[in-house]
Amino acid sequence: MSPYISPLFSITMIMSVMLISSSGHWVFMWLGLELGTLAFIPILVWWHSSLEVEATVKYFIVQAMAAAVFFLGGMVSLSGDFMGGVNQLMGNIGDMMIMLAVVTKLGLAPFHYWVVDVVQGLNYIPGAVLLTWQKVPGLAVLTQLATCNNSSMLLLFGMVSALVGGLGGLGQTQMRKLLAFSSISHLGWLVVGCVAGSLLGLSYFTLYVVLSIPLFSILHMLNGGHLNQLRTGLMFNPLMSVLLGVGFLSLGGLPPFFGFFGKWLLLTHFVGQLLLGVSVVLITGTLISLFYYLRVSYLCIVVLGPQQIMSGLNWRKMQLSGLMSGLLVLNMLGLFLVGGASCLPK
Amino acid sequence: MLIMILIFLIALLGLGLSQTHLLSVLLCLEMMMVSLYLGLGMVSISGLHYPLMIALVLLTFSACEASSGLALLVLISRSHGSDLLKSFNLS
Amino acid sequence: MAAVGRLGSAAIRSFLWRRTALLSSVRCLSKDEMPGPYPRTPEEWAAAAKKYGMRVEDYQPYPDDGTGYGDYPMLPEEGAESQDPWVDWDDNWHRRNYGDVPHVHSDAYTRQRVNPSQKYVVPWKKMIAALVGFLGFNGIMLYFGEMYKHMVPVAPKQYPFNNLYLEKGGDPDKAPEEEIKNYEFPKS
Amino acid sequence: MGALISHNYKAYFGEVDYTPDPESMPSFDPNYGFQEPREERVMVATQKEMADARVPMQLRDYCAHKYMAWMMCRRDHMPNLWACKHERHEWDQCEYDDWVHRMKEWERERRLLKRKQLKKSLEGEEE
Amino acid sequence: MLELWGVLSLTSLGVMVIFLFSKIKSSFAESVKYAGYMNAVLLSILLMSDESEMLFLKWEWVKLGGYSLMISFRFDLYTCCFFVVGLYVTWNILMFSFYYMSTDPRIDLFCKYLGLFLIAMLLLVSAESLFQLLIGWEGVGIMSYLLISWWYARSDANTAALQAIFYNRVGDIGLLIMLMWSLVTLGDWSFTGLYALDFVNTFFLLGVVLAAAGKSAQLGLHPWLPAAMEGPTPVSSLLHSSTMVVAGVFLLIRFSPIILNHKEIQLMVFFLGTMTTLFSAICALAQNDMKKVVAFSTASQLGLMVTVVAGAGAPQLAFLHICMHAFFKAMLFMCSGGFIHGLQNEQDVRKMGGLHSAAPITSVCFFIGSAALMGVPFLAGFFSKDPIIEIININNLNSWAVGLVLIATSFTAAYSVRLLYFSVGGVSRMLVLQPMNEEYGNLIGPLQRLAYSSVIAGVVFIYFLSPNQISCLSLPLSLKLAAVFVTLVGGLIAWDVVNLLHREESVTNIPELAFEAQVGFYPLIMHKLIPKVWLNMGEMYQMQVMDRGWTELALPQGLGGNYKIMADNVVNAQTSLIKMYIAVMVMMGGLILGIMICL
Repeated sequence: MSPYISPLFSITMIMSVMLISSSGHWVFMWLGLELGTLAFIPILVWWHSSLEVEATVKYFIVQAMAAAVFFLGGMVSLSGDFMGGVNQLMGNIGDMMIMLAVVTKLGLAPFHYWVVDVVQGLNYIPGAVLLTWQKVPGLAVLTQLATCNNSSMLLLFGMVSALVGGLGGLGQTQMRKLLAFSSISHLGWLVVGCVAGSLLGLSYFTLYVVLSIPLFSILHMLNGGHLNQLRTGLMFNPLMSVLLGVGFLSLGGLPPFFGFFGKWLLLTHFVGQLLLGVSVVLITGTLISLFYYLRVSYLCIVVLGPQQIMSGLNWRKMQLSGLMSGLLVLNMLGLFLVGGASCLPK
Repeated sequence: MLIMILIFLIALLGLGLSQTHLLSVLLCLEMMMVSLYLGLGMVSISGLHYPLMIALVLLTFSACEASSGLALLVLISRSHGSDLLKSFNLS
Repeated sequence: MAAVGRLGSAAIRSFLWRRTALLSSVRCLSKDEMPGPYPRTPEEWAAAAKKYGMRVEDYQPYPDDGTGYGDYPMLPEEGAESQDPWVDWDDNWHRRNYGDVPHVHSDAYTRQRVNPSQKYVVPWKKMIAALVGFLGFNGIMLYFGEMYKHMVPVAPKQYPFNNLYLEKGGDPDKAPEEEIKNYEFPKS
Repeated sequence: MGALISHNYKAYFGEVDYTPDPESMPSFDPNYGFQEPREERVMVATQKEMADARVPMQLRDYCAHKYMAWMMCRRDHMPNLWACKHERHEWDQCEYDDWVHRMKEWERERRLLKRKQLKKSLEGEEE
Repeated sequence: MLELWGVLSLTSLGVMVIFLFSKIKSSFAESVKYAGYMNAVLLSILLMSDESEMLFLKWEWVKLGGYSLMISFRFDLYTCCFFVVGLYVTWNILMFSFYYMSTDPRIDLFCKYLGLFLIAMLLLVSAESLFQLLIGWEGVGIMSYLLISWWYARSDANTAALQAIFYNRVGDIGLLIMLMWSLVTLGDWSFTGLYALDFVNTFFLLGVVLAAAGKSAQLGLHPWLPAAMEGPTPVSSLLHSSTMVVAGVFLLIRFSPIILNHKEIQLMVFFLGTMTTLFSAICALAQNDMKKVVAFSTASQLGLMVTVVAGAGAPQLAFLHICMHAFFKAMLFMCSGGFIHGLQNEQDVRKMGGLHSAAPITSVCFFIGSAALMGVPFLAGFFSKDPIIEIININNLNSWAVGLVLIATSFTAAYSVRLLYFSVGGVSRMLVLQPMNEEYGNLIGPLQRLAYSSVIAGVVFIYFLSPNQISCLSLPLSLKLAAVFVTLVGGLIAWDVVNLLHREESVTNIPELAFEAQVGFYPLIMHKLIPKVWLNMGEMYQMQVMDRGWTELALPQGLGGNYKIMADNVVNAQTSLIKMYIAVMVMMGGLILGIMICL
């Protein structure tokens, strides 16, 4: 596909997000969601490889179904509001349907199956867009929907996704699947954060984006689809590999890094709002997920792969490394900011 | 209204349970969209008029969706050689 | 930034080279030399005894009570310090020969550390009895001594001003409870 | 030393009944058994004087004025302390007298206790 | 004027610290000497002056919230006297160590360690707040560790140093208890604040007792003191005379106004002191190592000091005994160091004998020191020990404790006489051709100086220091002579002990003497039997409960296995068939909606 057309799609995606966040009516939200999906599909099939096409088909089916359910939910609630003959129950069911549709679009836990397959089929850059930017519309809807009626359900989804994200990644050797599970786990935190306070969810989402974009970029550069391929990273491209390991540690939420402070920020608020059981489940899920983060970090930082005499450093890719290391250093420095923010009065 | 919801649900179940071809999946999606369109019409019959405008929007977007779905159908039959859903298991 | 990255990778790389050299010097026991599971049948018993170079009748593993020693033989508890120093040992410092099966706790039973087989002239029970007896006897006697105090045949010392009421921190506004007066003896 | 041992022996074995208890010592009326009322012991130094001279608490007894005099002498003749041997001796003598006084008090108490017990036993015999 | 005095005294300390960095090893010793002289002059000025006997120098150091940490020094009679005594003794010990350690390649460092040791002790003594006390206290502890393990290649020295630091750590817990308690309840660490309290906390006082017992090697925490003999002799000399061990007694003296208000704690300290003095005296009776006898005599004297602080309520006497003890104990150690050095590091008294002809000056000094230790009239020890015995005799105290103190005093004479008999007197039992020689200025000089002071220090101190407690001059003759009498009895006992020990068998083989020779079996039981019990128990729990239980069965195999099953379920759901996904999602959504409707 011609690269000159990509601005069209990206601008459309940005437009869709702006549409959603500025709209107050479900039809425009639906509109924004559809717009985002339709604009993203050409980007997904950029290289026309069979894996990509398959992933795009899966993504399309799920998103279209979710959009239809979304519209149905909206219509049900509309008719409930309007007709009044259908009782109040219908209105609740409409809200619920909308929520389920959005949850499906986001890929939260019981509806998460498509995320893993789609991410596995994609390259790292579209995958990163899928796991970060494409979440914004859904989250924008979700924050507006997180009313008292649905909040307990959302909390449940959040807990289940933290657990599923942790458990699913345990045996994974595919880097992209692992990242997908990691994103599911983080999404659990994020949704609970949205319920606890929309600003919390937003800040945690920002943190996740800041953490994962460099990771995806580095992985794109190292071109490691399998965990085994990371072992040689330390020899070929040591700085990048170490930064990758540190980034994964940060993603896992180990204390000196940025990721920990996001989780800490959320946890202080959860505990402040007496969401104790939820916090325990979230922490358990994260603890399980820490296993595979540590495994990746171990492969990146500690294990020295087989060496060849002639293999030197791959200096050609070092131009971008400045940016990446800058971002990761920013991660590390950001901990002061977040640490300070968590000390602010709530 | 309820009949419309029933049609939607049948389409949804058809989508989930008994499909072998991507084409029929697309057909089910189209059926869902059409049922929604019908539903909008019913709502507007009840005296509310702005859903009619929404119906236009819905129609436009369902057409877009259907066209991109068909494009994907072409792509996948070119890359996989068929449109059987069971063969979509490369990843 | 690129320069920083280059420097950083060079530093990490040099560190890694040194560490690989360190790691390669570690030697492990082979699989056959490691202790195996607890021998159940007589054949396993005999095989285990052979593995440790012992006769079957001498070989006695630790009881299988969960301590996890497996088939390691239960050797007599002898510290290196009480071994004969005049024997021509292969290893004179540790006082053991090549191929001797070491005790499970042989790292603790070296010279200058624990010696479980040390012989004492006075047995332990006597030692404890002596120490506890000394302390206990004196403690009991101190208790009795507190009952029967050392008695000096003099009256308590007399102090003026109501036994120094003010000086000992009494309340100046309140009078002492009873006025204490001390009297002379008449001169004979 | 031998005297002490004998005293201890008497206190706990020989004369248990009429050995005074040092904790509650003057248990009789001070003038009991005297023809004329006893004179009160004279304290020369005043409280303010002792406080100003910072006499240690244990030494603020009936010899405090002599102690203060000795201390004054010490201060005046500091390197040559032999000059104060007279004052020192006076203070020592006073403390010695105080000790004797304490012994006398003890003996008086002991004898009065013994007499009390004797009287009690005589009464018991009469009955 | 007195402020000037305090500042000058501290300045002398500062000059010492500066000379600590000097390359020339003798310059530090000289600085210690002149600091001692200067402090002596200052002390005499203090005694002559009519002004207050107490002086505080205070600077605000840190201000934390409402609490300000002060650097404050307390210069009263105790501090001043101790400065003089400590500096004088340390100067002599430094000179002695030039002789004793002359072949040591690191003698400069050694002298610096000794100097730091002294400075830490002087800081401790002049501290006015508990925090400064802590600095001095820990400084003394760490320097003792470094000095005892000076010959670190010897495992015995390492063990001894570790013992010292461990036992002192137990005592330090007491000091930390004091610090924490006073910070929490009082918000202040100064002594004046603590003295002004109108209530006394048992917890705080238990901390005081624990700290003092750990530092001063009272019974229960005593084994490090004889073990510390593994260090070089100058170290033992400094450790036992003017630094380290008297720190605990000094702490008790500082807190005696509080302790004497609390009957139970007072009784406890009294019993602790008496038991220590008796126990150490008994242990000293049968030791064959020359330095160990002296070490146990130190422990015994420390017990006596503690006894008199708490029992008789006369901290002044305890302080007097500290000063006197510093002189003759330093000299005793230096004499034994001279003997040991001359006999090619032979410490066993059974292999000495007849040294009076080989080393006459050292022998004479040894005799003077022992006599002063025994309390022979009109030597230094007499002037402090005799009042102690008397004041214990004329108070209505625990009769058994009084008896114990008297017995221990007689034992002092017994082991001193025995030591003298074995080393100085009798026939020579040493190896032939020992190059025994005492013609070293650095050996003879310090010995003579300390010998003179051992003779006259008592008179001088009694002469110049005003009495703060009831004079004991007015006693019956029998009581007056009690101390001398028991000393004589002890000396007679010594002959018997000598006869008993003068056999060919090893002392440990005589069962009735094993208790004494094996130091009451205390180190054996405490360092071998009890750790063995604990280690066996630890092995059982570590092997069975931890290794095989928690870290294997429960967590990796139990919990980990469960997680594996769950992870398998989650991953097996990823069939990669979009039809299945949609079916599951639709059913899940229907289920959730159904639940919502039913609810």
